Amino acid sequence: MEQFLIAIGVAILLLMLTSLYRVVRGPTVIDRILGVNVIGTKTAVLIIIIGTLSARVEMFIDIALAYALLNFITTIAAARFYQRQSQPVLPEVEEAEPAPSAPPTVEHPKTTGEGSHAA
Amino acid sequence: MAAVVTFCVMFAFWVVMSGKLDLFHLGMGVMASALVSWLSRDLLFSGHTKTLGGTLGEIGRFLRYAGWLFWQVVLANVHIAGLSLSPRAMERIDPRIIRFKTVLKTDFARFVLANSITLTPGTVTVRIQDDTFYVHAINPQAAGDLAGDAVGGPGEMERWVAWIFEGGKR
Amino acid sequence: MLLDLVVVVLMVCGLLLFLATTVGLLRFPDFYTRVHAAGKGDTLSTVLMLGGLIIYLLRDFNGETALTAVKLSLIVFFVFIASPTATHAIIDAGYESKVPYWTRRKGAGAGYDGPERRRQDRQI
Amino acid sequence: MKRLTLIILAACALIMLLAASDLPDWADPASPASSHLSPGFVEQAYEATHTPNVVTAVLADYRGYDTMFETVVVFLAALIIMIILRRTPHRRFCKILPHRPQRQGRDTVLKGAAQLIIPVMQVFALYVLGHGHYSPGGGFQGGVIFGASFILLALCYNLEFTINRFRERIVLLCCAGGALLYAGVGALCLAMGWNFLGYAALAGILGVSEAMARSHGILLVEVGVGITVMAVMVSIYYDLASGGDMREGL
Repeated sequence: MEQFLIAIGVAILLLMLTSLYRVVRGPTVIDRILGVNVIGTKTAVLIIIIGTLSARVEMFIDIALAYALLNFITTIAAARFYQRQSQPVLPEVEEAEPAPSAPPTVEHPKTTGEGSHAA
Repeated sequence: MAAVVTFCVMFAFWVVMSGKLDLFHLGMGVMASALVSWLSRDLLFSGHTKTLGGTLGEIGRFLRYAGWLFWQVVLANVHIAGLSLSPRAMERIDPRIIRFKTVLKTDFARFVLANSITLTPGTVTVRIQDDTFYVHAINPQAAGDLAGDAVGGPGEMERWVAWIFEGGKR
Repeated sequence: MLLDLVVVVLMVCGLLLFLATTVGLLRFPDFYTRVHAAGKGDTLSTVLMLGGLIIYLLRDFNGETALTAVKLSLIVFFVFIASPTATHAIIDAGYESKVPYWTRRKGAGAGYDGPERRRQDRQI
Repeated sequence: MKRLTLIILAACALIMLLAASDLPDWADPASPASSHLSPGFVEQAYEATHTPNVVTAVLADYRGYDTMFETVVVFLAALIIMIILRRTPHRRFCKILPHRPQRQGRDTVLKGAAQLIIPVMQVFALYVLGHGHYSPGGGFQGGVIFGASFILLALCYNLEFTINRFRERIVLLCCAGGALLYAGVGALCLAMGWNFLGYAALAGILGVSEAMARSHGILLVEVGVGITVMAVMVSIYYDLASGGDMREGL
């Protein structure tokens, strides 16, 4: 049974290495984030398998849970950061002295393209 | 009231995690749960107005829904695995983004619906703008399952969620 | 013995689903369809593998392993909330920043595939 | 330039690998560390400190000075990032301009998940902090998870919501307070006539045996570390996510 668990762990590791292709080559940054997320989720499973092999699961569960939580937060933060970086920065709204000409209008970036059509 | 329930849930979680039942650790657990239920008093049950009985009914209905949802998750995984391992995958996918308005009122019900859509075959929730859902469907069948007969009418899943949280008919 | 068989079946099913996830991640044409592969396969394969480990632990049943099994099922519960949410966050960010979109249709309505989008992607 | 950097780095790595080849092997029973130092700690630590996890005993008791100054380094990192990035004067510490408008009504899913996950995550962080004596964990890990829960709150709601709930003034007070708690425990031991950070001095105050007092002293110190690390995480996030003006986060 132990050999079986080791084999499963090695197989997960190999598949994670394969997913790394998407992280290295992903045409857009968000593809890379997606690949990292997949690898991170599987790392939590791998940690627990290692814990089972070394017969200290109750210790490794804490590590796995902390890892899963931080991986979740990392993914959301990276996605948010990418989203903000890829949008044009809003001009600062000045509220100081009134300008002699018309006040500058703040232009909001267009957020939705029409990529949708009804099924 | 919400703070008390939060405290009980948090303390139960602490006991399960800790597994030590001596006075010192239980005391630490009481302090930790009290601190968290004060810090996050408006998080776990925010916008929740039901009575205790209503909440229990909600949980019971949700468990029945969870059984159905788990079966859908299995179907979804078989579907996507078949799709990505099939040699003719490129011919079998025809992605599109569909849009529909939901009848659900509360944010939490919308959250449950959105995550259910993400977990079920062939669809991923892309965006929620107020009551409008944008859903990416990998092929037209998946889109049809979601939206029912007419686009805009509630699909099967939406009826389930409405039944859980708003007592509608299933 | 029977329990061992159940463990093997569960773990191998999880591994197969993860294999399908990886293959989908590598060969699907655009970002959105890759999210489908990654988001769905991740959830059930994690759950199946953890389920297999829970049964493996519970073979020698006592109070301690029961508690460990409860903790592991908490991770399963967490995965069910977190995985679709993370999937949604990623695809929302991609849609918002107009990542190119693969579709069967040609011409008008073919989604975000403009040259200016490509240039921006390289900048980040 | 990039190539030159790579060459220098590769050379440094080579030198370090050469140096590392002279170190004793992993888990070599004949190495000085394993033959003199470790057995002493492994054999005595439990009787002396009532702490099953030897790593925690070494970290917070035998090498208490080291950990205290690590905490101070973390605190300094937060201060320096604030000095570099923070842009507005002090009177605006608590006043925030509204969040960028186009995300209104868009965060339903993230908010729902945050509602469910954040309280559980905070209890988990406190559990990790409190059970450093038995399992891997302690002040640094618990503090990081607790701080991350506030970062999740800021990501899923918005920065304004988080700052209103956990103001910058309180964050900075926590940063300093945690380090002060650590040093204060040490100073209390000094005042009782023992060495600095000799927790056995607390036995008289707490009314327990000396070994138990060392165990409780370790816990107190870990709480101090946890508070500092948590507040430092939040403070760094506030500064980095908003570019220093506390107006809008990610």
